[in-house]
Amino acid sequence: MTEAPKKQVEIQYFAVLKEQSGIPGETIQTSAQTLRQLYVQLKEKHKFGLPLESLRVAVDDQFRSWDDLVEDRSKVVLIPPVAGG
Amino acid sequence: MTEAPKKQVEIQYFAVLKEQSGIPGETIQTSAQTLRQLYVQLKEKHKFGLPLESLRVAVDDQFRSWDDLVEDRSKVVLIPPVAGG
Amino acid sequence: MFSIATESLDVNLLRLSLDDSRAGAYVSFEGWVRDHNEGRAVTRLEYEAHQSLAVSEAERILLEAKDRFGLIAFRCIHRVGTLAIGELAVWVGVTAAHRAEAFEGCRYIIDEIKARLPIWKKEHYADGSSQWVNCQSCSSPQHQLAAASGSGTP
Amino acid sequence: MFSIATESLDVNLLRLSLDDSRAGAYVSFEGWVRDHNEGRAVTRLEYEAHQSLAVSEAERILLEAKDRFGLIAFRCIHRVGTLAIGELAVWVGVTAAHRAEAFEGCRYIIDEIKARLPIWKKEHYADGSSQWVNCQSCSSPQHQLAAASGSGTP
Repeated sequence: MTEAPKKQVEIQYFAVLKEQSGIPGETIQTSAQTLRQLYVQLKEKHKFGLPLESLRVAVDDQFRSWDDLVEDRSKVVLIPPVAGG
Repeated sequence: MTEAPKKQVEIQYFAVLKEQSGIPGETIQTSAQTLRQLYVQLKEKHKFGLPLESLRVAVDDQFRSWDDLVEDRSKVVLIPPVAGG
Repeated sequence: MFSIATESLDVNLLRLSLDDSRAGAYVSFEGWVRDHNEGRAVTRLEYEAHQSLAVSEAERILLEAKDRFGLIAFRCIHRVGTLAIGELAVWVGVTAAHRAEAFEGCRYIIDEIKARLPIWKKEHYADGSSQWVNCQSCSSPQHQLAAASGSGTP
Repeated sequence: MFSIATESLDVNLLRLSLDDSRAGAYVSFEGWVRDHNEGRAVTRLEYEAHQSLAVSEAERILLEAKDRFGLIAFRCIHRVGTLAIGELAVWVGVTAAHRAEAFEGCRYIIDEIKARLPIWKKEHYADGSSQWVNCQSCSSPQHQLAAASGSGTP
């Protein structure tokens, strides 16, 4: 099995994820194939407490499934539990 | 059976009853014993179309039963079907 | 808590009067005079009320709503007189800690106000005729006879 | 239809924007910052939103409500930033021909707004601490370890 080619992804962090990472976002090179794998890497890197099940994810302003593939030069938003109103 | 003593009652008419009687109210002498009998008399006198079942009645600012007795010098309000709001 | 108004209402003042730092939810209902009812074009409404009976019954309704839904603040105002299309006929405002209670309390109040208050509404139609609402059986016997020969329900 | 505001809202202007002669019922909901939550004294709130995602999801919600309840007009505004006790955090206003649709439509909108929009709320408490709402499991593993030795649910 060969190493997957790296993709460039822009991540945005909100609320508790912004606090825990200490940054509003970052642009990274990743070998993650799915959004699920991407979150596992970011969780490890920033010591995020949130399990994946409690998050939603959006790519380029559309809500997406964790099994969707990571696309090169996409904008990924990690969405912790919401509480509007 | 002797004739019941007459009582003096002030009647107030609203909405359709005011239109059909042509007056906002009147003070009458009545031999009616119950409020039910009183309405039967007034219905006859003013040719009211409304059956008693579709009306409510109040005496001295309290909702009352049609079987309640007519009291001397009381104020009776006949309440046709309501439609607030 | 409840009042009957002969002039147009200042909704903003009414809303501000319910201000409370314990309240997390505010729900208001307004009844507006609309330009049609049951397929007929309406040009204006006329409201008539029995003032003292309406006030005492409305205050009973508001206290029932307070008890059932734990409302923090609540208020209701009903207009009387002639109202044009678009005018505000009735206003209900409530607050509660949470939204479920506020919605249910506000709905309870307007439902009961409409069903129980001695207030009457006459619709005036574009064709020049008029009718007391909810009063299909109100016409005098002569009128009922005339109506029975038509197609409408008596 | 939906917008995010960084300044306080003029409810009166919002309400007037829904004016329509076909409408017989207007229902509005306001979420106010209250001075307590789950037994703790709250001093202020902080709201954060993902602007573009929140707007597109809210417009979906509003159109769902329009279709389901036959609303005539509808609008929603959500505040972001730091809000003091008593301030207006979210406003929803709808109109319909009749009151049942207006109440149900307004309730649907605020329920879905709260559940689906990428908006986050941080509560600041009188004791100086703070917490992201609905985020009991948000703390990092070290914090979870600390919490597990206490009495609170993780």
